[in-house]
Amino acid sequence: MRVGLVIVSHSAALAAGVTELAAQMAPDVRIMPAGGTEDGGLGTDFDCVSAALERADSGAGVVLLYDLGSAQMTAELAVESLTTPIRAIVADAPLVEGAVAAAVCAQGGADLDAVGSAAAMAHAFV
Amino acid sequence: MRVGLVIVSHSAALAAGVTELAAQMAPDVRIMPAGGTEDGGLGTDFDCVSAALERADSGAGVVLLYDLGSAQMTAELAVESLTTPIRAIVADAPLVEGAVAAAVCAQGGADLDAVGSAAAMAHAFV
Amino acid sequence: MGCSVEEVTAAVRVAAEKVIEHRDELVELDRVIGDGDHGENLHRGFTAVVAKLDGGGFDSPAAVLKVTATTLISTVGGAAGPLYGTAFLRAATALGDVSEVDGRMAATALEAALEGVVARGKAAPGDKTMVDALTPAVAAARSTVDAGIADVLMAAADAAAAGAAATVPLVARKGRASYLGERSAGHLDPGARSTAVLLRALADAASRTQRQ
Amino acid sequence: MGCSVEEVTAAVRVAAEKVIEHRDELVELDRVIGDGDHGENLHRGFTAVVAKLDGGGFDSPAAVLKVTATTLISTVGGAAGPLYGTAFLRAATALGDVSEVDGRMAATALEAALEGVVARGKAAPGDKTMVDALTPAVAAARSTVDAGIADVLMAAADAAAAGAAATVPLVARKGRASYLGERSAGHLDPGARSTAVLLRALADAASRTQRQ
Ligand SMILES: Nc1ncnc2c1ncn2[C@@H]1O[C@H](COP(=O)(O)OP(=O)(O)O)[C@@H](O)[C@H]1O
Ligand SMILES: Nc1ncnc2c1ncn2[C@@H]1O[C@H](COP(=O)(O)OP(=O)(O)O)[C@@H](O)[C@H]1O
Ligand SMILES: [Mg+2]
Ligand SMILES: [Mg+2]
Ligand SMILES: [Mg+2]
Ligand SMILES: [Mg+2]
Repeated sequence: MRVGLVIVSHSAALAAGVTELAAQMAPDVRIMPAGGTEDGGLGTDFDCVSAALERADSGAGVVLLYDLGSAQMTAELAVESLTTPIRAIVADAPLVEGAVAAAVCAQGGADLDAVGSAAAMAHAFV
Repeated sequence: MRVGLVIVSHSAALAAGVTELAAQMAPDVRIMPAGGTEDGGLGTDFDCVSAALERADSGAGVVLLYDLGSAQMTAELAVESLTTPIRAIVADAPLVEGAVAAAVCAQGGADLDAVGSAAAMAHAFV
Repeated sequence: MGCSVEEVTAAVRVAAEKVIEHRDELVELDRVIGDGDHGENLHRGFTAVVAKLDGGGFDSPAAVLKVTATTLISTVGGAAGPLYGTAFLRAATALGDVSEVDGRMAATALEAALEGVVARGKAAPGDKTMVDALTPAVAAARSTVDAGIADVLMAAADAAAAGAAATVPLVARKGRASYLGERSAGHLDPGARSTAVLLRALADAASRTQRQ
Repeated sequence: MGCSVEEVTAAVRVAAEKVIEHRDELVELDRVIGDGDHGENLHRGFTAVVAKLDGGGFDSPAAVLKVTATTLISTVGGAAGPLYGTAFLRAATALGDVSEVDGRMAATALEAALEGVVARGKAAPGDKTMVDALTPAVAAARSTVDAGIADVLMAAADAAAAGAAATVPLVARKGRASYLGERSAGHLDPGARSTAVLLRALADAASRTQRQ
């Protein structure tokens, strides 16, 4: 039971790419992409984010990361609109760097707050 | 003649996604994705980055952004290995946020240093 | 005298029509300081709202606003989705289960809508967003509160129009336009404009039904 | 007495063979504190190097190291690409146009390689990277500098092996493993290990040709 991640992006490709990058070092973490609009355009899809949020949870909670401000608002609204009792936080973090750091942290079995902090403190490493 | 961008990533999808997101607000900026290995795997491809760097330049210089440390090293090596006189800088910036900020800045006609700074100072806006 | 559930439904339909009419204008405004989709976003969202209203079965003004909210949230796809969605949601909650919306309630609902937008987007007045249209609209509604709903909404619409126009010189500090920095000055904010369009439509609809 | 261009070519071939032999071990090490591709990366890179060497036509030891560098840069695909690429490039530059590499030159080339890796990756000793193998290797080579190239490289290889082993308790501060923080302690660094493998292979090759 590990903390899961949702990657909220305006672009389906971007969400998928962040997911595959983060999954590389976190094979046991549920990382769910939620990118693009229903018709494949650029934008965020609330229902897609909500569904990803449900799927990312395995009981330990979910950290959501976003690309731009409107994706952040969609993510926050999805968390507020939850009907099932999932613990979820929207991380104020750089998307790619935060996702990789959070994924590695979640892989190590850290709890929700620790994974959220790992995202928020992320920066590019060499 | 605007400053161009190269998006260096381990993932082809990620580079393509960042490119489409950044291009949304910067229709006249050359933004070149350079993601993944030649065989479609996760990793960086030096020759692909070098080619993208050439294509991104229209005379005003190029800012390169990267996802992880090894992509940064590949980007820096590509810049050092240039045989044509392109002015290029590798920005120490969050990839997605930096790319959008840099693209908008370049669209406005800013010079190389300004576009690099826009990337470096980028964070997620609401 | 206030607006019944049928009248509120009719008013939202007029709002949808007007926003759809202004599609190209909103696209153009957003193209200049954003990503050019605001008109499309609202077109898509309000088209879906109309389809939902066609389904009928709403037993209170709040129910109409609530379905408007959830539909916008699910279909708009841009910042305006969570923002207007939260606005309509908070307005619905503020109305509770009343069966008629009077001027005072309309002002209260508008104020709740503004609070929702601010809670969602964290924009302050002067940041060049829809908040710059909605804030003076709420103030105007509040100071007309003892009049009928048509007058309250008319005052709000007038104030929103002025507030939207006043976004032109501002430098954006929230939303995509903030990426432009100083370059965002000199242009009307698309979201402030759509707020003004929406409020004008609601006011017009209320005037018509209240005059009958 | 030193290594001719043919002997340097042969030594790089042996290094390639050994790295390819250690593919699975390097993959496994990288799986634990990285993304599990270090063995594959080097396998791909050195297989390409061997193909280039098969083409022949190298007129100096530096030319052999240079083609090794550019091939690794183009084919490795991970951090090891730019790092080993820069190392071989700097070593090639350090050798200049000499036709035989003696012990002193080998030490100088190794030192240039280390400087290249540090310039490229900004890692310091103790960061749990290949620098922790290469740094003691350079020191050992320098202190054996008056011996023949075989002895210099053997000293370097011994020191690299010890340096690699000493990465086990370290917490990574550079490269992917740094994402793991404290969890990176207790594991051998894959890049330090591959550096030790490479140097051992070069030393063995030099011993064989120098003994003849
Ligand atoms: N944080 C915010 N707070 C209030 N309003 C905002 C905020 N962000 C954006 N807006 C409003 O949303 C409008 C843009 O909406 P839209 O084009 O639909 O979204 P997007 O920017 O995601 O494409 C802006 O003109 C602005 O009025
Ligand atoms: N900044 C750096 N400086 C020195 N060595 C580094 C650096 N980053 C990574 N390394 C080395 O590279 C090795 C990993 O190589 P590899 O797996 O090929 O690359 P990647 O991490 O991109 O998958 C690490 O074990 C470490 O020794
Ligand atoms: Mg827009
Ligand atoms: Mg948009
Ligand atoms: Mg690796
Ligand atoms: Mg790798």
